[in-house]
Amino acid sequence: MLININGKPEEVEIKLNLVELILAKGLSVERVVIEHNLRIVPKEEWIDTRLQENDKVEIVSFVGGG
Amino acid sequence: MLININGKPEEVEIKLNLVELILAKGLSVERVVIEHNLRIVPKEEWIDTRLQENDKVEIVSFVGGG
Amino acid sequence: MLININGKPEEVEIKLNLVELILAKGLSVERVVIEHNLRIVPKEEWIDTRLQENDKVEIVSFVGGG
Amino acid sequence: MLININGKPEEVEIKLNLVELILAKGLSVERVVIEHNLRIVPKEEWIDTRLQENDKVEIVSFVGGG
Amino acid sequence: MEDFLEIAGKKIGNRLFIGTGKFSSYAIMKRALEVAKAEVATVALRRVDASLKAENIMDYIPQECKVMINTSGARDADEAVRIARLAKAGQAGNWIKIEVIRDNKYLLPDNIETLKAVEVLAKEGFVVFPYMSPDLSIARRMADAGASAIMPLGSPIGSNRGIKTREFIEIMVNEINLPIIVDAGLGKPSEACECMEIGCAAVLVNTAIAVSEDPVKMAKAFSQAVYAGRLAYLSGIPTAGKFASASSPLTGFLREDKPQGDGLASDSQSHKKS
Amino acid sequence: MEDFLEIAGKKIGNRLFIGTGKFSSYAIMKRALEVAKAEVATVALRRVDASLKAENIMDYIPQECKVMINTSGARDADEAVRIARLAKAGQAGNWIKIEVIRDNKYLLPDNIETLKAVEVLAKEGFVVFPYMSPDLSIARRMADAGASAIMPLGSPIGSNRGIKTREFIEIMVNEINLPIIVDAGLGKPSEACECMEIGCAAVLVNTAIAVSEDPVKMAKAFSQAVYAGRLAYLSGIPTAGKFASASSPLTGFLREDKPQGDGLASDSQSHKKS
Amino acid sequence: MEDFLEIAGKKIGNRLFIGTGKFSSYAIMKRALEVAKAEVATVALRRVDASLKAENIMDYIPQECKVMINTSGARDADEAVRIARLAKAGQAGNWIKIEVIRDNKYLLPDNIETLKAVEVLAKEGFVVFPYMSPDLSIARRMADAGASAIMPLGSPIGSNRGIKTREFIEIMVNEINLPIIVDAGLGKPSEACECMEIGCAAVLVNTAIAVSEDPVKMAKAFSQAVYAGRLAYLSGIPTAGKFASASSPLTGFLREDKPQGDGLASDSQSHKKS
Amino acid sequence: MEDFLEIAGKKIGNRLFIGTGKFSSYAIMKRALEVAKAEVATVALRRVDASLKAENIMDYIPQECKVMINTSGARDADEAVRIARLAKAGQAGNWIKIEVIRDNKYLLPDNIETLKAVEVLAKEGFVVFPYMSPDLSIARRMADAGASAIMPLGSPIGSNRGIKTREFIEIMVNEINLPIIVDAGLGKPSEACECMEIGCAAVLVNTAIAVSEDPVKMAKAFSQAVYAGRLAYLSGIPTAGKFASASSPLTGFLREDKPQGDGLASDSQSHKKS
Repeated sequence: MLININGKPEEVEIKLNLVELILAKGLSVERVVIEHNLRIVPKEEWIDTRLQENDKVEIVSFVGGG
Repeated sequence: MLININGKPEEVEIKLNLVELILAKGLSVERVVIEHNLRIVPKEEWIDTRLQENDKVEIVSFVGGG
Repeated sequence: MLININGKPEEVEIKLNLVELILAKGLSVERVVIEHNLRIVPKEEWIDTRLQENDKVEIVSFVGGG
Repeated sequence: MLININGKPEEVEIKLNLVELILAKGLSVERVVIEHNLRIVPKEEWIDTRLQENDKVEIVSFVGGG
Repeated sequence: MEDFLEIAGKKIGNRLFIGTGKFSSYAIMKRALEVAKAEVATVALRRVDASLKAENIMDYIPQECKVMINTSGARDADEAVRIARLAKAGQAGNWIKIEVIRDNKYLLPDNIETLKAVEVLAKEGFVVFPYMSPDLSIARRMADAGASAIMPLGSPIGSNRGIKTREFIEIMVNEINLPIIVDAGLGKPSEACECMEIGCAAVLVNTAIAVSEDPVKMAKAFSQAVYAGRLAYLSGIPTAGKFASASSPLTGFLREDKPQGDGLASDSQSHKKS
Repeated sequence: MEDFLEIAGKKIGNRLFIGTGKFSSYAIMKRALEVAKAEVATVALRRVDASLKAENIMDYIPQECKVMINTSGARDADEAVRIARLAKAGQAGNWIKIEVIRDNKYLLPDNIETLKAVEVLAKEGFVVFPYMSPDLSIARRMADAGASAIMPLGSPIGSNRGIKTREFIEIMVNEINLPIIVDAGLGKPSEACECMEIGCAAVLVNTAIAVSEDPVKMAKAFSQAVYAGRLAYLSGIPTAGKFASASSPLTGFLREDKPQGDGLASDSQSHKKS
Repeated sequence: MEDFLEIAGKKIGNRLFIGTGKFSSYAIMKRALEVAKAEVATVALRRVDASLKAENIMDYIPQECKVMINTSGARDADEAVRIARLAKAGQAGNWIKIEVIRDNKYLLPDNIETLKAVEVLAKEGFVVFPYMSPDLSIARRMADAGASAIMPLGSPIGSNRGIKTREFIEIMVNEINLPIIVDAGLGKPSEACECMEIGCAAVLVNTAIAVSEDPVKMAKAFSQAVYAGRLAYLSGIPTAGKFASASSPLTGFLREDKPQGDGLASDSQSHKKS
Repeated sequence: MEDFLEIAGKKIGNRLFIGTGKFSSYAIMKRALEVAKAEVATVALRRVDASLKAENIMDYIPQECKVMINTSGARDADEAVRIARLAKAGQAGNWIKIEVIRDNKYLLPDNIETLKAVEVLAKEGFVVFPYMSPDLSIARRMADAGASAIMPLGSPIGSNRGIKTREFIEIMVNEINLPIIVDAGLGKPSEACECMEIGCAAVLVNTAIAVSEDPVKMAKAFSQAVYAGRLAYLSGIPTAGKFASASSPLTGFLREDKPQGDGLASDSQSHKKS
């Protein structure tokens, strides 16, 4: 299933939920924020949020900046 | 008849036209521009433009400025 | 006897020594330095230094300065 | 005969006078000034001024400067 | 030398624009414009005041001098537009310096209302010169909206403080493809000259000329200085260096060679830090 | 306008003095002097170098331009005196810029040796122009010793850094009863203009003209700027203020009166600090 | 001394805000924040990059240090709003530095889009700090729109050029009833100190600390300088004068009286211009 | 951090030297010295005035604070030498700031007489600190004559005008192998900080502290600022650049890719000059 993550197309397993997505990418659940189809998803909803073909996902985190 | 000239109420003769107004005020027709009730009046229409009670008239001219 | 103290003529008792001069002027022996006829006089010599007519004495001390 | 010209030793003919020196060096008489053994030599004396062994000669002229 | 600033088809040779306010008389103002050979002069528009002098300022502007009406007094875009239209009706042409000010103390322009006025007036065919606080981003929008030139301020109007916005004016000169004309605050010819050296297309000066002891001479001084700065810009200004660089030759010195260790080099060496 | 700088009986109209070093050719230098209408030019003296061009620089100095020989290369008073005497013997006249430098990096003058040379040369009848680090106390001694003018530096020779000594040059202008001529470091016409505005009698420029891309045009630019600065000085420069001061009239605005509490005044009030 | 800057209920003692970008490691950044005793630090938000270090910057911000998220990367108001909301969802709190930039070369902010973002975010309850080009008129609108402080730039981000906008920042300090925090361009502690002396409420520094040879020591230097400037502002800074004013007493000099006409007074007199 | 300025065997940690003139009382002066933790303070010497306060200033100088006597009032080298010898006889130690002034208006030092006094006093074993107009050449002679440090002025005494001689002080810092201590004219902590950033060894401040509204707080402010400037100097100050340099990362932006020709790059392109 093809979805768009951080501006790039990516092939993922069908019906992946957001927690699974983060773990699959080797990221830490604690330090990222997810926007799913332009809607920010609260962490408690991640497990119930399943991805669909062509979904747009943004995964962001904090970095040094001035 | 009371009209408003340059922001101040002023008593003028009834049915005065704009040329008469300018001359009555001792001004030079050549160097002023008239706005009558927020509409700029071309000089050729002045003679046919008669003032009504409560009209607003702006008479402006050029001065030194930076 | 007339001597010159700090640039001004002043009448003092004959044969005054420097300690007596300082005390007579109500000054503190500890905080002043004396130059007698252009020679700086060490404190231990004050008592033996007697003034003569027309001597020049400078009595200086420290003050705030930048 | 060895003389010193402008800080450098130079071999010249014996009893050369200053006019001859300048011409020998391909210089223009008009545009140079000569100091001979630290004395400035007026142009009219050049022809009578004969160089001796070890003389010091400075030949200078004007150049652009700020 | 052919060097013109061309705006809306007019070729302008003299890059000193002069404001006509504050002169002690129109006659002196006229003389200043003439002596400076000004080609652009700003004029304001006001309600007539019957008690004031009957002279018409337009009679004192030399023929060859283009008039630019400012919208001084306007506190928002609507008022500026209204003034511009009245000026045009008054045969003053369509060159408008847009000046929208809500601040009474520093007379700093309102960039947002100014931009709105640019949008309206440029569409109506006016040749618009927005007077603004230096701001690259809004200047770009002014350009997109149809401004014919940008007039950033050097310092507050009439303050004579010079070009306190230099860094940002330089950026505008480099980035905006319109003439940059420094307006307001220039107090001395050297400051006007400096504006031209950094590549401004022109400067507008009023107070420093009008209130000097000899306005006619001062107008000439500014005019010469602006020309000098323009010439320098066109001549290629060498950059400044940290160290000195001799202007006279470094060889051929008339001096006795001194034994080593005794001369200048070692001397100064001994004072250098290790 | 009659405005001359008079030194040793010579009336000088153009207050830009030009140094002749570093030009790519004497022909270009000549053209620069001509176009700038220079009335004083500095020249150096060096040991002849047979390998160099046979041209005589004196042939390239316009007739009406006074030559001033500098003592560049001198490291002490004796060497400066020697150069001055040679220059005079070479028919270069008796105007001497005394330049004594022991510092190779910043080319800063040695005020004490310079003062000694002034004492000797003034007595011998030379018209001496000491080049010096700005120092009021030593400038006073230069005056007492017979200097005809004082030439403080603006910044290191050839650095093009401008007038970094401004405060002290202003003090010298106010306190010394001799012409103050800023020499060295001026990199742009605006800086030369500024020197004149603060009351300097003249400036001497070399590097900034000679090494620009177009030395002839740049010479003209400096000349115009110096003239502009002088004019401004004579016209009475208004002082700078902290606040703005409108250049257009503050009455007669074309605007509707707004109900109180709704207008600008209260608006801006609400942002002012209590 | 009790001297706090209070914003949105938080009392801030240290008026040096530190940006966390460009440090060679988070460990060094942490040490700099600690040594400077920073109480506010800015942080950015970016798409995760799996290839990068797994460290969480938030673990390196000291507990007592308030985090302010910047919207760097935003090119318009919508993007800034989006970043602010994501930051809040990421538990980074609601302090947002609004930074909207469309200019890649000078990184100058877009004041108009920034103002739009202020309007939206202030209504949503964010504590907003707009980063802007100094402009009094737009700063007033920022205040009306609910900004908690105004962050005018000193010079372009990371340029280390100092406070090139000084005149306009002083005007903002005087006219806007919000804390003025100079952000961007400060390259040296003396410049940060100067900002505080003219009455700014705080400064934000990043590049000058992060890229110095010893960022920890430099953070301390800036912190001390900001404190010094604040103290000076509170102590009443004497104004500068034109002339000298002796710091040692002017009486009681130890000197022989000299006959008139021979002393200093007449000496210096003789050099004064008539 | 171990960072001492060592002069004549004394290790000085606090590089702010404080002058004791002009304070409203010795008690306030003492408090200022204490709060600033001053380690060097200057004091003057005058003829006693029986009518004045009987307090001894020496009782108000903290124990750990080294006293340096200035020769204020001296108009030539002889008078300065006389004052120095009297000070020594008065148990004030042998640290002498040589100050020789003949100019009453700007209080500018006489470098030549000062140099003579340095020669005499250094031979007599005094630790001498000549106060001078910035002049590299004479400073070198001061060093050769045995000065322990050089004290160039920033601007006229008590003028609070700051460091108007910056270029020349930087040159002295680079070229003279002695501590350079800026004395006179510093009006604000930021200026003292700047002196330290360019490598000065210390600064001496009097008027700006003594005449501020709160001298004790101001003394602390200067002390902190001097320390900050020294820290910055030791940390390696990054140089200023012409352009901006982002402090937040330039990758990982949260934004939709826009079709080419529509984005920022081309936008800004369209405004760039061809």
